[in-house]
Amino acid sequence: MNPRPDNRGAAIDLESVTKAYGAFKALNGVSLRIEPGEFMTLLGPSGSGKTTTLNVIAGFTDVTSGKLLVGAKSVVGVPAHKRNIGVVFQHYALFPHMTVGRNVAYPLTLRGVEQAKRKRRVAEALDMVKMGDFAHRYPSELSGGQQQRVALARAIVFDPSLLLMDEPLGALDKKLREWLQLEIKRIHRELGTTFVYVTHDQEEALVLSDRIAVFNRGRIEQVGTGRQLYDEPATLFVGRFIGDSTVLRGEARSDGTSTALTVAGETVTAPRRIAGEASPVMLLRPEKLTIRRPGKADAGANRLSGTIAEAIYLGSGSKYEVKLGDGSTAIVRSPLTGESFGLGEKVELCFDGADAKLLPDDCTADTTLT
Amino acid sequence: MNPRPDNRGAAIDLESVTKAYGAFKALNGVSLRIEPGEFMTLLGPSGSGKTTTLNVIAGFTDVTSGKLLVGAKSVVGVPAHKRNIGVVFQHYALFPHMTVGRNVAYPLTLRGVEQAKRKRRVAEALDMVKMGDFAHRYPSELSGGQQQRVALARAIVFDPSLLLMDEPLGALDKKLREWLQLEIKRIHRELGTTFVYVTHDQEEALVLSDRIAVFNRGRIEQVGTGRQLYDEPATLFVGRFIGDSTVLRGEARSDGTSTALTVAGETVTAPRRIAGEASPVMLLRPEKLTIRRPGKADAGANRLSGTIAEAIYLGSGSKYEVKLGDGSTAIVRSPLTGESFGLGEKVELCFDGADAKLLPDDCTADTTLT
Amino acid sequence: MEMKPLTRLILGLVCLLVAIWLVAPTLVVVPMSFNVNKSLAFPPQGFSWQWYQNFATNAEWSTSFLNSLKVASIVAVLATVLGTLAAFGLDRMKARPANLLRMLMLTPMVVPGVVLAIGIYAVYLDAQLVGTLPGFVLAHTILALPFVLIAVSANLEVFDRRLETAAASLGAGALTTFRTVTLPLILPGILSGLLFAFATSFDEIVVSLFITNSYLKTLPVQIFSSITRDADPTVAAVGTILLCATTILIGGGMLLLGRERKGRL
Amino acid sequence: MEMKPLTRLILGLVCLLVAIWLVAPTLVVVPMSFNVNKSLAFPPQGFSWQWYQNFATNAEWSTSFLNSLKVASIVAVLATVLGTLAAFGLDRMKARPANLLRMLMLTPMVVPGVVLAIGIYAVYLDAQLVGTLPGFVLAHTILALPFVLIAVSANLEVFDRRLETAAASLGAGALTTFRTVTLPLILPGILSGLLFAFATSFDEIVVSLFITNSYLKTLPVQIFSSITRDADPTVAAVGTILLCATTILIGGGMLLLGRERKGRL
Repeated sequence: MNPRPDNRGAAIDLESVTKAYGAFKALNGVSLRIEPGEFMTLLGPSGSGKTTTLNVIAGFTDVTSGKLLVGAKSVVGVPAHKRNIGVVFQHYALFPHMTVGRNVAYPLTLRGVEQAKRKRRVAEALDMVKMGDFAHRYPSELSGGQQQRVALARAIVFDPSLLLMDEPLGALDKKLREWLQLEIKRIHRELGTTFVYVTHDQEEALVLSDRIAVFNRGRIEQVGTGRQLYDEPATLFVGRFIGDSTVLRGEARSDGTSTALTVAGETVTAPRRIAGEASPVMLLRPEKLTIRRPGKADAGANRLSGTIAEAIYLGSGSKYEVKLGDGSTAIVRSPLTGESFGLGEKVELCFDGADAKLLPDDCTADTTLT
Repeated sequence: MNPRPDNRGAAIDLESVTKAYGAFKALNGVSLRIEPGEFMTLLGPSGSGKTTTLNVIAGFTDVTSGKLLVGAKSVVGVPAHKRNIGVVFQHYALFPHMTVGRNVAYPLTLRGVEQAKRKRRVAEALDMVKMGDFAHRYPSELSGGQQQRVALARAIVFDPSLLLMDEPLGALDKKLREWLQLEIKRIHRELGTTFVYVTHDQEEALVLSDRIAVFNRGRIEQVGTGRQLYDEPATLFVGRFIGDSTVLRGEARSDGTSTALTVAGETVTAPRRIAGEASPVMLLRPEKLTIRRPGKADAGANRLSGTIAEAIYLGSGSKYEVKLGDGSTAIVRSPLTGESFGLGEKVELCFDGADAKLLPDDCTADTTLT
Repeated sequence: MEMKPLTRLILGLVCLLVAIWLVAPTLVVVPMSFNVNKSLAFPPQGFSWQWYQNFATNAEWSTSFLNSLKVASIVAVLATVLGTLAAFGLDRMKARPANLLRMLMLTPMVVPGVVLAIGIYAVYLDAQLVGTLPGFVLAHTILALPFVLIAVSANLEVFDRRLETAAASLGAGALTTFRTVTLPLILPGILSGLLFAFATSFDEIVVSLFITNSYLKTLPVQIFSSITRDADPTVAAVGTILLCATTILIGGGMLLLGRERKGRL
Repeated sequence: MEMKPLTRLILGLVCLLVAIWLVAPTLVVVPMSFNVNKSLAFPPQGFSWQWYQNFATNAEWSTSFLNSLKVASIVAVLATVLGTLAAFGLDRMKARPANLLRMLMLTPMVVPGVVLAIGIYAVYLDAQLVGTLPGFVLAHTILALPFVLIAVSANLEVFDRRLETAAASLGAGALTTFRTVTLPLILPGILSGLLFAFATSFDEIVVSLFITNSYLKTLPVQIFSSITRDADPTVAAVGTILLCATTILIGGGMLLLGRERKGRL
């Protein structure tokens, strides 16, 4: 990272922030420290509290209890228009009666910046989002991606030390989204401002963020880098929400150092145990599983027998869905160089017990599809 | 595949089909053979002619010239309601004033199927899409995914030998889309009917199809399995549309057996040449490129020097964007076990000349983003 | 972003006062119709049904009531049939001529009543339609038809024509598609147009005042002649009846137009 | 799915005939105003400006024209101010009371003109407002205010309140936000409400006929008294003027409401 030294981002501290609507708690004791200049993503399903957190930081929503510090100063009770925080909305929110140039100049006009300086800074901001040629257009003449870039320019032109983005790419199609993700990464590097980004798309979170806070039902389940969340999920919810995963459930027995799980008559072991009473499940990443034809396995490794239920060619590799003895489905990714298997073929799944994460079971982690 | 023997799908033949609107040719000499029971996907950007092709097969649009055979019989001039082809639309198109059950019974009622048999077949069709419990609901009481499943049941209940689907999952969110893709694959296997599926999403096409026809500006650029299109694209457009790719452009020299390309002063060679006058470009898949620190390369291999412009952690691996000497960007996927590189680091990209596809240049293949 | 409480309070009060002011003159009519004295003065004295009895027994009143009923019934049917056909035609036409024709058909709603009345009166003088049933029917249909057009068009606009394509793919020909898909879905619009058309004719007074004569009077015309003669509270009784009928008709029409079209008909 | 050509043709013809029928009585008025003979018979004879001259010189006509102008101007301002405030209040209110109040405020559009006229007449008898300027203004405002409410509400409905949130995030307080974002975006609705209100009052006849007397007549009332006296083509000239004025006002209002709000104001 290469931050502009004159404009380091602000740190943010949320301490036990709760926001209640009657009996419903949209936020239930959220604590989070965001470092100056960090790119922090708030990730979670809809209704998990991620947008409420953003609204609390922006000042659009009051907190019911808890502390909120921006740059070490409490901002509880400070109205939104006095917080000096840039916000980018999913719906662009450009003023339709003003040109692109006047939209971007708006926050500077409010701050009484003199005309020559205003002009220069508007041009700089538009150049940064590559919209320098569009200053005289009206928002309705621009595509969605262009409008969002203008909205971004408007949110950074007054040099806020903190930029909030609420699913800014949610309304755009996939190719454009991927390209703008890289643009946002670049702008974050060039500005050095603290970015707080809300999304429900785990891939987007992985691409963009320094760290990710995973929200679920008004609480933060885990905060960490993408790699930490993928490799060491703290809860089953995080493990299932980030990336593909296979969850093994069965009768569990633990001794001092290892845990054995019996899935439909076959027993697998992991060299660890979890604390507490909860019945443990094993979570496995698709790369950690290998498929082979039955009978060839060596005695020591963990194996489970199953049937190929779906084989999907993905260009860069293949993905298999394997139906296990207890009816659950395992997901395996295998490189193109490996063997290939046909639908309905009986196979064995092998994995190293050390690659299995032991987590307490949580039936709400499986999202229902309708 | 396990087709029901009493209901094999119909074959479809399009021969030089052209559809002109004034001077604009929506279809410009499209020829395509679809085998009985095949899952064929028509893939392409919007306006490429894929939906027009589907409308021509369904009978919603007349052809300007060319032949169209369904099950070896010409259907040119046959109105849509006499073709006996099932169609699933992106917008569901359920009748809002009828219950789910009456919607699905509609094509049977029109065909004078007697009540007892009608009831049984409606129940079967709804069971197949897992909507058996919803027969008495109205469409407005269902979610988008449920409505589309009902629409699917309605399109298969009268046993058409051909099912057309026009971006049926386009209006649904990602998780649901992925799940319904697998449901559609299952139903295709169970029915044995010919499926023709229109989409602009290359991943969806790879997941679903037996074969894919890639459309571009009213023509078919290539027909083949997903693997053929990924590994052996016939044109630069196909190579760029399916999967990630790096395109090397430069001064080319060919001798009888190999082609050398000079990119910003560095020369790479591929042991092949292309016919004709067109200036060749090299297309490389992200898995075929390896990154390493400069100076360690052995003399023989192809190398290009560049700078890491973006490093993206993807859970199952990492993706690097490397800025090359001529300003273009190479995309490299590397497994998590490999070395990692920092932003701005000088690196070398190596590849085996045999992995580079030589294709004629086509500047329209780069989609512009706005 | 919420408003300050004081701003909210003031705006709320303005709303309430305006609403009372706008409704008051309508509601004043009801108590007056039960007045004991033969006077239109407000507030009324006592309670009596006598003016309703007068309405029922006095030949002048009951004839004009029957006239209004007859005219409005014919107008409702005529306007609904023609208006529905026109709405269909406009829906399936190219956008440019359709917009022009639609504008022309809506003129009777925009043109001042007096201007329309002058024109109709002038034509009727020659055609000897003044004071005749066909005269009233033709004139009122001009005023009622735009309402049918609007109601049916509103329904056609939300009607998803892609449903017709879907029906074709399922095996339905053009006529079957119309009968099983299109008609059931736009029926609420047609029915509400019928109610609006009836109410429009039943309440019409401006044009009626110009083309009336002693042989044929509608109810609103009779009210006007009565009030210019003396302050007979029978007009209040008739007004109350008109008010109730209109409320039921227009209310029903609105309900039909606005209802979710998910249920069966 | 296209219709059969014959069906299209028949529907197209119906549309055309209906359109002609609905527009004809309005357009008849214009040629009649240039008639040479003192007769309202159609078709008119020759060409002359005499009835326009009569309108300009005859005190009875010009006084009533000035009266209409005076009443309509005051009504337009009053209805616009109150209607805009009310529309704002309803927009920022909870849905349930807002819907109730909105329904109440729209009653004057639905209630039959005669019923409203009876109510207003009865109240004015006591309050001695019959034939007075305040009487006309108050009565016409009742009829004009719903139009302002509808125009401004339509604009507020498409106004994206999230823009106010965005303005706040950029540093604008409540008043600045209203001045720089909200007001410019709903101004077209307010202006079109103003035009509708003016047109409504200027064209009003039913209530005016009830509350008029020989001291104060508006233009439409004068037309009615004139036509019941003799067939003076001056009414056609006045009708033409009313028609043009209304077309301009309502057309302008529609344009303002419908225009894309992308350009500057």
